[in-house]
Amino acid sequence: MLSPSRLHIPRAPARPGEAPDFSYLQLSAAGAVPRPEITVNASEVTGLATQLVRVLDNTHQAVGAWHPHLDPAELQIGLRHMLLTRLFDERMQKTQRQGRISFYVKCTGEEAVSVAAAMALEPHDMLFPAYRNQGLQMVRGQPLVALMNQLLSNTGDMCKGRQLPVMYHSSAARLFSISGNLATQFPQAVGWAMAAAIKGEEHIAASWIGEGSSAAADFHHALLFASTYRAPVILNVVNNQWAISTFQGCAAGDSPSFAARGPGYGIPGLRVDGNDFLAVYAVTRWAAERARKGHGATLIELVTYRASAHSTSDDPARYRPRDEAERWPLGDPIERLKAHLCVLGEWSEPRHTALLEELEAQVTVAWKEACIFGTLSEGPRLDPALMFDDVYQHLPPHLAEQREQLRAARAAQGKG
Amino acid sequence: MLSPSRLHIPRAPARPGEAPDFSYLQLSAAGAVPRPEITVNASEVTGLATQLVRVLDNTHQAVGAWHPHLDPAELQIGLRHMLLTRLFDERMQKTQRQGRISFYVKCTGEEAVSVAAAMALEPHDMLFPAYRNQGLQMVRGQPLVALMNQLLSNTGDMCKGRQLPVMYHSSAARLFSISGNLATQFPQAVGWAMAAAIKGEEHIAASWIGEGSSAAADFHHALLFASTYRAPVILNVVNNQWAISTFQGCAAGDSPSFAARGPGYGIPGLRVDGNDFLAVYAVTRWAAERARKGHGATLIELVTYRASAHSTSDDPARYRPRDEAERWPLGDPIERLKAHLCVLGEWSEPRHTALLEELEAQVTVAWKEACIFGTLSEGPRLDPALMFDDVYQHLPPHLAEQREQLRAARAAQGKG
Amino acid sequence: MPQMNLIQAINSALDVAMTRDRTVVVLGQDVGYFGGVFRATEGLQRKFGEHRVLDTPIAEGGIIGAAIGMGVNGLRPVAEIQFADYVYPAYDQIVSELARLRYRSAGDFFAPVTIRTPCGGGIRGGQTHSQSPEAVFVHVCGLKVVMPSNPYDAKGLLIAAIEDDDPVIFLEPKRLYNGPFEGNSEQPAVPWSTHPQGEVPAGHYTVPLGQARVVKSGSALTVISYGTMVHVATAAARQLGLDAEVIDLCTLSPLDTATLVASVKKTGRCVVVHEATRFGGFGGELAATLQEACFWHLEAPIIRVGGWDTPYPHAFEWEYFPGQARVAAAMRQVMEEAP
Amino acid sequence: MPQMNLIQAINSALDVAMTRDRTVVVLGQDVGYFGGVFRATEGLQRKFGEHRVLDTPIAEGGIIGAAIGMGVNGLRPVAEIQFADYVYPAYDQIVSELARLRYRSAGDFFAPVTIRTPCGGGIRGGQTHSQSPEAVFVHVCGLKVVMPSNPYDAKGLLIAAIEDDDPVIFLEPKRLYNGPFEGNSEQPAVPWSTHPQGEVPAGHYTVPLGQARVVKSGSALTVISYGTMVHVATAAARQLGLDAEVIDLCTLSPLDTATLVASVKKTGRCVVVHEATRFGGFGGELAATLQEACFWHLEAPIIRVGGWDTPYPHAFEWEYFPGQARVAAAMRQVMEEAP
Ligand SMILES: Cc1ncc(C[n+]2csc(CCOP(=O)(O)OP(=O)(O)O)c2C)c(N)n1
Ligand SMILES: Cc1ncc(C[n+]2csc(CCOP(=O)(O)OP(=O)(O)O)c2C)c(N)n1
Ligand SMILES: [Mg+2]
Ligand SMILES: [Mg+2]
Repeated sequence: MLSPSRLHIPRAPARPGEAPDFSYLQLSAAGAVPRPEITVNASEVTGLATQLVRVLDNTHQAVGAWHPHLDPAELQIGLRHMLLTRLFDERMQKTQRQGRISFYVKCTGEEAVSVAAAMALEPHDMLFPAYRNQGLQMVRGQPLVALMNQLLSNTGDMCKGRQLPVMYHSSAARLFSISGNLATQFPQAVGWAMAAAIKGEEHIAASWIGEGSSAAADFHHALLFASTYRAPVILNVVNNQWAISTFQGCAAGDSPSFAARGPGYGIPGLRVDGNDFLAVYAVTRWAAERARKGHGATLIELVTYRASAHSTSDDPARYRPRDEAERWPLGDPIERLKAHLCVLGEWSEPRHTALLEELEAQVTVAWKEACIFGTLSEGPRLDPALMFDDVYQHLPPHLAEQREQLRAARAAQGKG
Repeated sequence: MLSPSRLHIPRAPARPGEAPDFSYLQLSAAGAVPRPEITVNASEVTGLATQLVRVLDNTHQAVGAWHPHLDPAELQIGLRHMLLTRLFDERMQKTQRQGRISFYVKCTGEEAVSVAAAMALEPHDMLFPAYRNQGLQMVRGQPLVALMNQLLSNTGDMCKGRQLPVMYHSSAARLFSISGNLATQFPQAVGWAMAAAIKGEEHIAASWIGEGSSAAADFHHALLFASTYRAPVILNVVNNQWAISTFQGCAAGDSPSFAARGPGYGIPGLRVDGNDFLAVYAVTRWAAERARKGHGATLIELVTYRASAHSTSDDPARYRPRDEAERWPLGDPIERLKAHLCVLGEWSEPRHTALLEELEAQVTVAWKEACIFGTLSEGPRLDPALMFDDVYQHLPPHLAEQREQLRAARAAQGKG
Repeated sequence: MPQMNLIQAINSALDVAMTRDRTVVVLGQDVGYFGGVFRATEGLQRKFGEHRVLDTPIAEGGIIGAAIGMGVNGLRPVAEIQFADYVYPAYDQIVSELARLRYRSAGDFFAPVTIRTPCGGGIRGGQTHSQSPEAVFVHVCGLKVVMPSNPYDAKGLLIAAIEDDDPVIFLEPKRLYNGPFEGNSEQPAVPWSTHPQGEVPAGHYTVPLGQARVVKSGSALTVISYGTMVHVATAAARQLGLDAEVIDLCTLSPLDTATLVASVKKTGRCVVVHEATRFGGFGGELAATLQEACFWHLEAPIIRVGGWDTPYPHAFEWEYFPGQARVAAAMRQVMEEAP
Repeated sequence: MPQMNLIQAINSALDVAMTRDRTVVVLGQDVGYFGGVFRATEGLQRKFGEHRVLDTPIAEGGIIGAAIGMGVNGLRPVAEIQFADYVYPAYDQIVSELARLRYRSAGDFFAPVTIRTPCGGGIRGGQTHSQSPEAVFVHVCGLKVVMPSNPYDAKGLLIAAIEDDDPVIFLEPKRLYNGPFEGNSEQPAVPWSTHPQGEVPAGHYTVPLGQARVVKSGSALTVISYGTMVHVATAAARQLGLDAEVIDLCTLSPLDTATLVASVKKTGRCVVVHEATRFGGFGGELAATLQEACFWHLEAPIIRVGGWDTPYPHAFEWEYFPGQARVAAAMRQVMEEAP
């Protein structure tokens, strides 16, 4: 190896100590991107994969063909869900710092991605979330106490203590069980959608993964099967610019965008401002109608920014400029929707403050209630013998025996 | 399930008893497709993924920007390699029918795909073939006897009896070991190319998979890693319309083409007439130069037709019209190159007949020689104790012990 | 009663299951129009339509990922992996998702997926068409692992697997597709029509999962096996004139330990036989469990016979395969062993 | 001699290997600029450059596929899989390709790839950050499988693995990264700096692959273990005041059977301990082999202790973990067992 390397190495535009640099981001003006018919072929709309669908302009007005013309009441609900998501995140992060829960993942700055999408879908549509989509849980009305109980692995935990915090699920609310293995839910969502079509139902599926996770084989499998069977599914890639310490360019390579992967499979790829509630809503709605009417899948790239750490185990100051979040050019989804509502005359600072107080109180009350079910260190605990349930539908002999061994051992130690 | 299914099912255009139908094939006229600079960006040449690069026109003249202007002597060598490949295939198929080898795979109708590509590459470039690329072995000068010995798993077998027939390899000739697992060689070729770049070498890698195999996760991994590191590699998808009984549309879904998967990764995708020796040569050369000069990978779809059965275990009459091969609109690669050479005045029927005879004799001589090393049923056999070698670099104790057990057991049976 | 070979029994099981339950769907490479490279799904697409018998792209991971989603949405998918050697691209979806879904969601979600795949050697398939990967599945809790040794069991077990709400890996010893095989490739092939277990009821029945079957009771030693090796082991015992108790596991996981323990306690001697490579194979679990449970009854060490710890070589298939001679040698050893 | 924890020892091994041999390259998720989520590759990219320490996309199959190609082209890749729980997407490339390349090409090609990955529980990682998947690798011939239990061995074994021309799966028990762990999470954590095996030479040395280590010789019983459980088992024996011979396998495959057999023949009693789920786990292979080889020396059945046969549950981590109490109970049992 005498010659110097000729390998191309993708580089983050800025690392700690350097000035944030978002010049790589291709932006479109609000209202600039056309809205095609839902019957369109992927190859006719390749431009949508590199443009950026935006509805809210710099003066906080909604403009252009993608303007979804939502009722202000709807927008207020959206704002409420996003605010609740953020407050919930902040409070749960604090409880982790206090050692009350073992781990947490915030979605700060990405609230619109989940909230607007869930609101654009029907209650019977099935959602296959990643670990950073808590907005879906909020829109689908999951009780805060239920979510907190899961975070606490306490006696009220829907997962019976088996999953890391944030790995929620609810078959009743059509929220699929979240996996710790990245991207696995993508082809599963496609399979679910195929089954809906086979059964002749109109329900569709939607799934979310991070841009880093789009590197997984499951991403390819999902697009391929969705294309082959024109599955009624929406495949969302949340491009929050970072996958732990790795910049989005590592998974993108020389791709024009993540949405651009779609057309190669015959699937329209749309790139949307993920911090623009109205744009996310409109694009999701378009894709949902398309799927529901039998025109197949859509790949949506939601351009946003992970404003917080990757998780409570992470310190982003080690790999990106401290002020990068502040310099993110697409702003904050909550601030932007709030400003829009204010411009519409449908919102005000006092109402905002009141809502904040109401939601904070709601979170506080819920936390107190959840703690009654136990925390990591205090209060009641689930029976450890529960660990043997649900490996199979019926307990097989060897697990019954192991359960007995555990019980006996605990009894010998004066526990249980 | 009261409602009828709404699932889309991809359908082969014709099944047994129906008339062959190739109307789905998008063809371009010879010479019609422009030839861009090798420095081009994938997004500037998306059209190349749906057009079809062709050089030989209906009058057997070479035309257009992709005309590689090869020396007639070169073309004659190409014709020789293709003919040898075909004769070899036919003879080996016969030996299988006679029970002399256990299995065989022909590449009839697809000879140009391998032969022209290998001729367009440099001897130090590393090739990662699939099981239907015997033309690569021919161009790289693998002795027929060596190939036959492998097919026979005999005492001269380069694989020491371990691999199914056709799973050749040669590190000296830079032909990677062929795997029975589809598509696994694709990301390996990318890794090899990355290593070449890291070492500062100019060598490039090339790999081939079938269009059916492009569904594998490895296809995605290969494109992704090639894109991220701009690996000097050529990724070939041989679209011979069939994957055993499954029509190409199953793996394509709604994709405009297999080449069209490239641009989504920022990799130019070129679609080429795989039965046009000159076109395959030209496109490969373009991609090789591009890779060698540091501009990254190219995805090439070679449009061809699997004129024979999938393998000696297959009967295509069960799933496609009997006369489909005859109706294939892109003709036969050998006939087309021969006609071109004749038009150039560089070839003739008598010369062709003479060459055929020479090559047949060559195959016959080689077969006789190979049989001296043993066949399935006759002649010398490899020592079965060889099966314990090369599991590891050095024989570990448990395998030494098992080898002893085998030897003792065989001795007890009066064998070995 | 109809005579069926093992392929026809599989085909009949699918037919019966699909007829009874409209949520049963079949998917896999070449399973639709063509009816499968081994013909296991022949005629099903014609009968049940293209929407219930799906040809898939060649992406094992995608097949199982999609099957899981289908299972979650109320279907009962039966996925075919064309050869067990090609199941590994789906290993992540199987291990991380299919096996764990019920557990991680505390029973709120599950996917009743059955994965059928031909395994084992003896058809000159070389190292990529001969593998027996059961060991890498039995270790995964949440999965059930089944391997039949004859047409009757194959049909009954497959119907039971499809009707089971847990995921099942259903391994079909392809060497047995056409007839029983006692390990001697030079003997003329025997069809299932000459064998009592080739008599297979036309309609619905199940062979319950989780139960081993005593193929032949005996008192001299216990021989534990499954799949192809059941026939080889039975023949080896016969050849030696030993009064062996031969047990066919049928279901490898969850294991019917009670039947095995009872037998070994009775005979005091045990040979475990499988075709997979021995090191780290399922035989280890069996021998380890039985020496622990039956230690004071054992009159000789438990001996395992398996494929050599190498890939399955094309040219040396019959030297690799743990045939009658190797199994008989092990039986002789446990019968003779003394301190 | 420098004091290192297990992470620093791994880091030092990589540093030494990369310094001595320019063909050694490191690749994996977050291993470059960031230095790895466990900091194992910290400083390497700064020192050896972006072309030898590559951040990769999140595609384990792609990482190993590319590493194989690099290995074939003369490099010596060390790939990190961020958690052993995420190795399954690469299982096909590992099993079908990496393990078999030398064999199928009769030695003409090989890829000297080392795959490092943190395994095991005890860090509240829940079911997807706690697995010990060694059993699904030891069964794959062609692979070497290594698991160190302390910084000294970790460095020496990792250098040996990198220098070895065979592919090595190098499993790092993450619970041991910062200090030895005897199984009691309520005891204050002890750092490696208080432990003799935390003394690690700064420069090059190897601990040869394929050799087990007698941690403590003894005559009452043999305890066979690896990784975290070596410490738990040692502590359990100490607690019981038993003169146990404790063996740390270090390399699981190829296995140093001779050392194990010699010990069990000497002591006549044996307990096998691992953290992975027991059913189908590596303990089966160990117990099966030893009962066969040492049958006439055994005074009690060999007992296996492992994780329960369930996924690793977040809330019940310490009830799941085979801690001192369970190991001690097994030891007591083999000491007391009588017909
Ligand atoms: C298969 C797999 N590989 C690796 C990991 C470890 N891991 C967890 S999160 C993460 C980064 C994911 O980034 P991205 O997909 O962009 O999602 P984001 O965290 O930004 O929302 C990684 C590598 C994992 N969970 N699963
Ligand atoms: C991973 C894997 N899955 C399935 C198979 C079985 N198989 C062998 S060839 C083949 C069809 C391949 O078709 P294609 O890629 O189009 O190549 P062609 O045979 O047409 O050249 C299949 C499914 C395999 N060898 N490997
Ligand atoms: Mg991200
Ligand atoms: Mg093909």
